[in-house]
Amino acid sequence: MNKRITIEEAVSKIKDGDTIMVGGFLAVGTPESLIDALVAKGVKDLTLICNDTGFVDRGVGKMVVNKQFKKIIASHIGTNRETGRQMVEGETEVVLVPQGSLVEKIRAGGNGIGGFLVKTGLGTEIQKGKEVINVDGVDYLLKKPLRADVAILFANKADENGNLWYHGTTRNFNTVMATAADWVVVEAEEIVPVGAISPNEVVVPGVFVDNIVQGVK
Amino acid sequence: MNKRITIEEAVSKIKDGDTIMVGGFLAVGTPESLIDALVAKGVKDLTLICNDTGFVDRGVGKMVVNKQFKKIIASHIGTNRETGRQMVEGETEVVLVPQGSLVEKIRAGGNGIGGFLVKTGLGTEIQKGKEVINVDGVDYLLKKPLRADVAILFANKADENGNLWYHGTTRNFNTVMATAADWVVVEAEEIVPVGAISPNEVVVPGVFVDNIVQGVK
Amino acid sequence: MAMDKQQTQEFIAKRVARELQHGELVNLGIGLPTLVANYVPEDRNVTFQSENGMVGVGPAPDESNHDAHISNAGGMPVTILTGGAFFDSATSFGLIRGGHVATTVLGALQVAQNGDIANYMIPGKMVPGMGGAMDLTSGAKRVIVAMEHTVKGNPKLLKECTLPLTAVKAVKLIVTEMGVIEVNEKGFELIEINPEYTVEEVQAATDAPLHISPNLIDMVV
Amino acid sequence: MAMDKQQTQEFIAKRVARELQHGELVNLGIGLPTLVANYVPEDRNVTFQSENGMVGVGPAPDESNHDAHISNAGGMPVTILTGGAFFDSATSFGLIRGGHVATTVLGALQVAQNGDIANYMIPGKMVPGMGGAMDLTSGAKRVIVAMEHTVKGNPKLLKECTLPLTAVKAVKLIVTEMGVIEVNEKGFELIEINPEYTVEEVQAATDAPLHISPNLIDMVV
Repeated sequence: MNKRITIEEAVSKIKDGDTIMVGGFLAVGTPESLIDALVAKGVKDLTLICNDTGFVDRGVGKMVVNKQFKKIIASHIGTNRETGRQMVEGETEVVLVPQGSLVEKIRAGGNGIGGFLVKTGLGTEIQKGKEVINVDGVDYLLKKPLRADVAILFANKADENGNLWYHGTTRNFNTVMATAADWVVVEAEEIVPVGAISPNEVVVPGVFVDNIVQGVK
Repeated sequence: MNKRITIEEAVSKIKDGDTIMVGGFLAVGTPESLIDALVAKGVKDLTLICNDTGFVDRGVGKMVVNKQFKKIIASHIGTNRETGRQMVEGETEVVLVPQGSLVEKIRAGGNGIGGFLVKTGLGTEIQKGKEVINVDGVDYLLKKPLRADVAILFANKADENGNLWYHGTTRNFNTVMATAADWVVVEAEEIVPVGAISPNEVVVPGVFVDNIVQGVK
Repeated sequence: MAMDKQQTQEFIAKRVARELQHGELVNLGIGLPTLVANYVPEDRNVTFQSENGMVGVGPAPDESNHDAHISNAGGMPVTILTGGAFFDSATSFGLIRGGHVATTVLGALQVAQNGDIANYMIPGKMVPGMGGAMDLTSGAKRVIVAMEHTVKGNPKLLKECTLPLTAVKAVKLIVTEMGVIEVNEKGFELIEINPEYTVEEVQAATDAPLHISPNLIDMVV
Repeated sequence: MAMDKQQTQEFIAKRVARELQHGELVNLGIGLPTLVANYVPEDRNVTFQSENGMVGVGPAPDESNHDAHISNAGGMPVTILTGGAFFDSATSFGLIRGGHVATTVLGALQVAQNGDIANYMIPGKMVPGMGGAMDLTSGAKRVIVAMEHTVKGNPKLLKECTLPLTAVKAVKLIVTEMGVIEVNEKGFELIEINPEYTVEEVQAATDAPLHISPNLIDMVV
């Protein structure tokens, strides 16, 4: 099954109001070509789930500057002053989630885990509105799963079957987000024929991936 | 840091009464040389955490036949008639855990997750003694983490730093158990110098592994 | 019936294979369900998962090609097809519980008219453990039971299961040598019948009311 | 003090480096803590993690060696040492929360005498988000704060934090340009002092009682 589509076909599937996961960590391992196409399309009122909001001119930050999000769920927004401005001025709702809980909430959403318990955030403002569950004498916060309508992800290499391979620190949230959205599209630096990635070296099995696009160099 | 030790040094660290995790799935991806050495040593009253109890003459089943376990936590014991006999005759306590919950309980134990919620086993005998937690109108069972004193694992290849590489279906429980024991020793088919496994191809980072041994061919 | 045990199993497996859709990820239980892989219609690209850690399960290898490190969830040697991938058990059950497995085909000891399934133990007699069956029955989007209609002449399709359950209200479709039964709000609904049997014979072999579909057709394999 | 800002930071980083033990996995926060990597004693093999997905973090690359796909948690280009490994964020925080990270070195806005730490926001002024700091402070076995003793002359070591907390009772050791302070059942205990300061000066710069260790020694970097 050749899962390759064009960037135009990919962005045509993303609608106003969607919840969208975007891979990447401070714009490393981010699907820049898909982001550029979404900026051009101007789809809006999106809810973003991403580790951070990148920079004003790099990563998902370009969509923040273009005011495409009504809500942002992230662990860090400090590298993009526009996110902070929109939050302070009430233009965009920002929900900050500790990074380890954020990635685990996404994993839960994609792996049939209805919730999980961690100590992270106990006794802090993060605890507000969350259930405290005691297991064998120890308190934990109950964290709930996150899913999205769409995930736009990056891979260094993808085969036509959607198997993904990564180099360096580009995996970050990409591998986990691949499990947690109704439709998953991956922008690959390089698309290779099926069989070119050994089954031992596949990082994300193609069964998690709906479509792939070739990134623009 | 060269983490290589001998099989004799490895088994000397395992004591009567320990809780021990053993990698492998129906004796594929099992540390057979370490098991043979533990059979020879005769360490006893162990609590076993393993997907299954292998066969009477293969995998961890050899230790079952040698009556080294006082308790067995597994998802399947049907391929080793000795386990069933010991259970029926009250010689060994057997706790059956659904396979997906078992591996996730081990992951929780190794990854700082205090518990997690799944639908698996709802309304079945598995529910007995477990807390039912309702999240946004849906019922789940709360599953608790599992840890061990010792994990004995298999890898197709290990470097002297403990980085592990796998071929085929040998990963199974090995990769997750590497995170969840106080002391982790890995039997490698092949030990290679540090650097021989690319950082992109490492399946289990050496930081999870305390020692490695060379398997006996 | 001229069918012997092997023919019966192949007949059921062939019919189940027609249920698998193009592009689906499918998990086959051990025993009869494993045979389903042999009969997938040629125009459908179906990917098989083995819960011990692979997608793209291929046929058993020749003796000469045998790799001791590639096996299926029954511990039997298999091959991996081009485009497949290996992973660990945590990822494998993430696939299963996370709804990425479209269909699982399993055997059963008993199925109740509300979809309850019992297939992992007979107390005091056979306690092999549930392995991955509880995760598969509660996680896969569609649970198909493939089994002989009766065991030693006794019905396996019941009003209520008497054995310990594997999952509650999980089964959507049952394929036996007698017919194809949908499990829906009515209970058991016979939607296809093996022309070798009458509706009365199927009902007699079923210990719960059998609703007959207004669109009942002959079973085609 | 003749030390300018950079010298102060290097002084603190050098002292922190001596806390790292042979064989440890260590996570360094951005800013001052990053400098610690430059001063690890030569006889100690310390492995550095970056929570965006690697162990074996090496120094920044030359311009000619720059790989845009290898960066640290601050987004800066780094290299990977032989024997290191890349992984995803789920594995990375499994390392952190699971107690596999022996030591984390972080900066702070405030530390309280019970070990509470505030380092991720100043309401209405600076709200960058906690990133990985909450996981690191609640997950690492030992949390060391590396920071200047005061900010604009105001104490950062307090009876109670007034800013939103990053974690409760998390900090075990504080290293500043004035000294080394253990956080234990007594509260703040000064165990080493920079000979450039008197105990009275350190107390004056600290807004909570400072217990003086009976074994107080001069700070050696």
